[in-house]
Amino acid sequence: MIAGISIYEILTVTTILFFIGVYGFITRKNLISILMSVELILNASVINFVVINKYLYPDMLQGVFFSIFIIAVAAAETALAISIIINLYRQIASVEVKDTEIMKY
Amino acid sequence: MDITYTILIPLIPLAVFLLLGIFSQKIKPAVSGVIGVAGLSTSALLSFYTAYQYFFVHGKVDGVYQAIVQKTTWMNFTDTLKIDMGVLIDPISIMMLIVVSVVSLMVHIYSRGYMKGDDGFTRFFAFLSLFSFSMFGLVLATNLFQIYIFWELVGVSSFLLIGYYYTKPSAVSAAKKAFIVTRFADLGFLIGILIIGFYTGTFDFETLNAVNHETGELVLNWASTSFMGLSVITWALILMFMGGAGKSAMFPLHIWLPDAMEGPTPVSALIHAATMVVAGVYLVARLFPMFYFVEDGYALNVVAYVGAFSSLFAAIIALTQTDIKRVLAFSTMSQIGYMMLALGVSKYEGHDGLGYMASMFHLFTHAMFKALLFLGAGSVIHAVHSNYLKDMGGLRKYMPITNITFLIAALAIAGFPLTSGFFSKDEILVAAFESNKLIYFSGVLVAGLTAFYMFRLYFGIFWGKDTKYKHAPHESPISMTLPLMILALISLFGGFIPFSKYVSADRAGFDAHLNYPLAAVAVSVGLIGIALAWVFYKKENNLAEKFSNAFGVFYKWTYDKFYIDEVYLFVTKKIIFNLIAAPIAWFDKKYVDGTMEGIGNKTVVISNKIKGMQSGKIQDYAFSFIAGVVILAMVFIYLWTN
Amino acid sequence: MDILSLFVVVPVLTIIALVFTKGLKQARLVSMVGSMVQLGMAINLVFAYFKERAINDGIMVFTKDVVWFEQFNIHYAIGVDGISVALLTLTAIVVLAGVFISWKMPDLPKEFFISLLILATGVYGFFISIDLFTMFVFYEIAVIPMYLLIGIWGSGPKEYSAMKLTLMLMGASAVLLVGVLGIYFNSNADGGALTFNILEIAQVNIPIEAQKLFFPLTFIGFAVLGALFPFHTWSPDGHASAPTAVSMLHAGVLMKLGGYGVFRIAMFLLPAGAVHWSWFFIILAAIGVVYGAFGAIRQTDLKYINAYASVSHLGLVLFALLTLNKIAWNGAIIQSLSHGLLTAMFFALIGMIYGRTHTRDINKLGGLMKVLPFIGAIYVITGLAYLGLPGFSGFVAEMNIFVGAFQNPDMFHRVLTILAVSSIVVTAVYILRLVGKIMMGPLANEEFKDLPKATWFEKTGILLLLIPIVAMGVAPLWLSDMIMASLEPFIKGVL
Amino acid sequence: MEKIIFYILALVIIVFAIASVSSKKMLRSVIYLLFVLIGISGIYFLIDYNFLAAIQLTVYAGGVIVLLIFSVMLVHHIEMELELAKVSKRILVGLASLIGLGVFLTTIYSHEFIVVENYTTTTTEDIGFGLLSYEAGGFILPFEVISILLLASMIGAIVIAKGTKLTNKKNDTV
Repeated sequence: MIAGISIYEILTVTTILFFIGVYGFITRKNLISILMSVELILNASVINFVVINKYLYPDMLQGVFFSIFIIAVAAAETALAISIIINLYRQIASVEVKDTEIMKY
Repeated sequence: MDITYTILIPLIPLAVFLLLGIFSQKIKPAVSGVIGVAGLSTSALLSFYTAYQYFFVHGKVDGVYQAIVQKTTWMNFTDTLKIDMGVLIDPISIMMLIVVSVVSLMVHIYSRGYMKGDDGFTRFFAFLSLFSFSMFGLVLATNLFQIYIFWELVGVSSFLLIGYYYTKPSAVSAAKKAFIVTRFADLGFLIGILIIGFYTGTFDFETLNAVNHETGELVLNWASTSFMGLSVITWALILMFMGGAGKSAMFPLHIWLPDAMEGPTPVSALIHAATMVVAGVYLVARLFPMFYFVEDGYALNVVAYVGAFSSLFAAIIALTQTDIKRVLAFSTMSQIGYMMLALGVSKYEGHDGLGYMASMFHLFTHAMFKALLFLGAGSVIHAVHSNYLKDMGGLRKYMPITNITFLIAALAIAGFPLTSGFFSKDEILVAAFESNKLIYFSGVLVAGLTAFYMFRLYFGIFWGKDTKYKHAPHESPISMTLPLMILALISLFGGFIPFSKYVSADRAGFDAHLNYPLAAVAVSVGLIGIALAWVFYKKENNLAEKFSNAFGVFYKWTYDKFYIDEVYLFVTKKIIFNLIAAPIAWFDKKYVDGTMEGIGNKTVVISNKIKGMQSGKIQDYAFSFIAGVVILAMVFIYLWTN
Repeated sequence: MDILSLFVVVPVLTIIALVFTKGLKQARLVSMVGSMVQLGMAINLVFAYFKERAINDGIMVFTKDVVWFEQFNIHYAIGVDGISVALLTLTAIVVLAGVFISWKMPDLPKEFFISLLILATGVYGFFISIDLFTMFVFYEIAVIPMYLLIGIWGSGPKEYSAMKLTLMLMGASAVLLVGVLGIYFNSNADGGALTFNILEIAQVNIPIEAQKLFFPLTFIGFAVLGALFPFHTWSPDGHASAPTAVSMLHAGVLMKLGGYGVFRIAMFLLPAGAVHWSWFFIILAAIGVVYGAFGAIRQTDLKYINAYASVSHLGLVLFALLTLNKIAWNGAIIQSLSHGLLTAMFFALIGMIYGRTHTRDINKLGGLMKVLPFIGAIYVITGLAYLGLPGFSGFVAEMNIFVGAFQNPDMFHRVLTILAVSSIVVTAVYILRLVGKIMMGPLANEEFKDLPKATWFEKTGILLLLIPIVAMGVAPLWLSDMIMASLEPFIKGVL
Repeated sequence: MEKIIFYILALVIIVFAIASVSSKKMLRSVIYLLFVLIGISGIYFLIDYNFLAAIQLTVYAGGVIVLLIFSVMLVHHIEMELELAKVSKRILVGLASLIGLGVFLTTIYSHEFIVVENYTTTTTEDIGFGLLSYEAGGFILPFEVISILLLASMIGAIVIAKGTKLTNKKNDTV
């Protein structure tokens, strides 16, 4: 618990972060950038887990465990995503979203 | 009187037509000619037999010739309204039977010579038989619908025969024109029939024409519906007269007749001079009691004026034409106008019905001498291979029989005393004189003009300049001259038939006498015409040319037939084709189809738009998702807070 | 097997037999035999009908009723009256003629004949059904093969035309289905169960409001197939692209489904709706009559001319139906038959001409009478019959229609009637223009000099069509009596 | 004191997050992300989750960012500018995000959180026991599952990134 900082302020920050991630996810045109935006979203939610755990149920640790799991899954996801991106780059020499629409229709 | 056998009169030509038509490739031309002539001879004999039986043996009951009807139902509309097929024997139908069968037989015989060597010989005879069948059916019709049916059939036979030389574009377009113009007129006829059928509930001539002798009115009753000031029945009669005017080439529906001369000359003689073109006259005569009694003969006045005007109009045009067949065509139109005006001025009872009788009489004599004129012209054309006056002249030396017979016919049409035309024309003029002076004077003028142009023709062909011919013309074979001679005999002596005894409006018969003062006027006018023609055309001289130069514009107008054709051409080409049909086709393509297509295209566009939403881009989905979540959240918040 | 079900069974058997054939010769032989059996059955049916009618005065005879979907009370209910007997016979004739005309089908003959017979099956089924739903099913069966027939065996922009035709007809059936369901859900207005059976519905007094609502839907649904202005545009393109036999069958038979459906379903079941709406649709129909005729004047493609002529002539059918008058109805049915035969004949002839000259542009054709005397003569005869010459079926039909239409004495109907009557002149114009251009005149092209003459199968096909045309035209009484007797139940609802 | 640090951290996080999603240069964007992640770990430190902060630093700042940087280096030129979305789209999405933000914040602020005052420090030991406990509420099973997932994703990443030699010589020029 941070002295002098209410849960509202922290949640405000995470919400802002979350929506920045959303904005990035939708507007960016590069696969890696999209991935980064996903990281932002994930991080925002991780903070929420942690903060809510800390502020509301300090004698439990479930929030922390979930944050760890999320971080782990996020890392795995990032690794896989980047490998896919690299493979894609080898195939079509581009990581732009607009070039990856072959399977669209 | 049993008249069942009369059904054979039309059916024999029909059988001949089917025989020749179906086996046209297999039958030798000579054989088909014989079959055609034999078939028609039988019909002609039957017609004469019927005439004898009717007029002299059975027909007259209580001093009035009875109409004998035998019919069978052909189609039912309602319990009362139906179309019958059958035969109706009365004086005028018998007279028409005689006219049609005689002229048709003559033309059949003549054609065996005239058409010799033509590769459509069999087809020609088949069509002639078809025409004879239709024409017999028309004159024997018992009701309006039957007459309409055969009316259409003669129209189509006429179409086929005008277009007989179907490889010639001019013949094809003439045939087309004839059919379409008459078809347009028939539209009026049909509407007239429909009106009559609706308001009177019958198509039968006998019912329609029945006259109540006590009151002097039609027996028939109809709801006195009126339209634009006239009763509907008057309208119907005028519309039916429109049909008749189309067939009979009355102004302004006459334009097809001159062009119809593209057909072989025997056809012109049969169809476009003697028989089919008088169908309109026959129709009016057939419905004469209706015309006369409905609304004091308003419709009949229309007939009279149209007839008078047409006769004058055509006679003027005939003055300047150079194609001999066209001169004859306009002359036909003029003479039919005569018949129409005679009907128009006629009354009903006894001697007052002189016009009616004169009209029928003139129909009869005209058929004979006009057929003769055409066949004579055909003989000339056969000899010199040209239709134009400028290629002819001095032919009397080469073709004596044609010369004499043509002269007889020309005298007859000019009303030379004691020829057949003299009697019939005189009676028409008497009838007109007694009823309407204006029409009378126009009639007299036409008589003079007729004499003039006819002898212009005669002198132009057989006298005048001595043309140098490539091949010396020679007299036609016997098969062609024989009909000429027979018709010449009838034209000479046909006038002595006591016609008024047999044919009259009230079918009772009366005695007609020559009206000497009026006859003298007519004859002298005719003689003046002949004399003028003698002066102008007997010897080769340039009087005529000077004369026509003096009249300049007027001459040009008449030569171009008062530009009626051009007016029609303008209406059809410019208005119907370019102002109606073309915009409709355009409208159809552009708007009607465009709308339908537009609906289709819009669907594609919209579906493309929708397809665009399904873009396959996670980002777009995410956006929709987020937007959706936000909206839902807002909705829920709103719901919860309230 | 009852006499009517055979009409569906025989084509199906023929199709099954066709599946086992190899090559053109076997396929056409099988189809010919099948269609001949069909025609024989149709003729037999006519006689059987007269015999049955004498002892049975129900609206429909030879009825039979089998439930095939109980929940919704859908039956396989069949039965015929004079109208359907006449149309069945027409179908049999046109199908057989179509088989003869397709005697030399070069591509995929087996599949072609199979599609053709599927179409025929649908049409037969449609005419014998008296259950709305079953009828609708058969209707769809008849419409769908058109897409294949035009799309695969057609010419020109065939995919486009096939698509357009199918889409427009499908759109119409969607509207129609709504109408049919509307009727269905109102069929218990007097109490009792919901039913699709036409005869049962006819006894029910469907509420006036429902009739007013569903009549236009049902009417348009069928009338699109009957080429009602302004929904006719599928027909010119469809006809122009379709192969000959398909054009024949389509214009000759399939388009009749429209008029028949309008009559049998829309007007029979929703008489009050018909009375309420007739003024509106009759205007459309009358416009269609004149409009189609004028449209035909300007076309240069033989098939387009015919397609527009069909719009005009079928407009007359709808016009006659909407005058709500027995004579005109009689005329409408005869006109359906007559137009079916005539237009089939026209398309057959066009197919023959096209097959020989490889052009349908009338400006490139001319003087064919000399080289093709048989085809030329028949063409002229057909043309004359088409423009309503007495002695042929068209005249009988038109006169019935006109006399019937004239029975409505108000000014509105008078004007429309005269408008419709005037189409006979315009018809004469385009028919004669056509005949004059392509058959008469000098030979347009030296290459046409040695065109092959008509073959026996072509002649057979043509004569098959010509004989009934002439028979109807010369002796219309028996036919018109047969139809007239069947009109009684219809007239009751409307008057 | 914590208050100020928190505000600084929050400012850093938000500013660099915005910079990260709007920068045109790829590599810079990644670096901005790094700052965001470090800022987040700062927050963890602030609320006494030191272990979590360490993980955040090692896994994210250390692992993921390096991975990202490498991949960026592989597929991008340093100077390459990123293509941005259409202005209209950016505005639209931005608006939507703002609205969403508003909605979320109203929800958050309208909710009464029952905050428990505490300043306990969660030790690594606590976390270790919790994660590996067999008892009810223990997280041993998820822990094992996650470790298998990690292994699987590692193998998967290698397999995918290595790729079969799909690129034919001929197609290279394309």
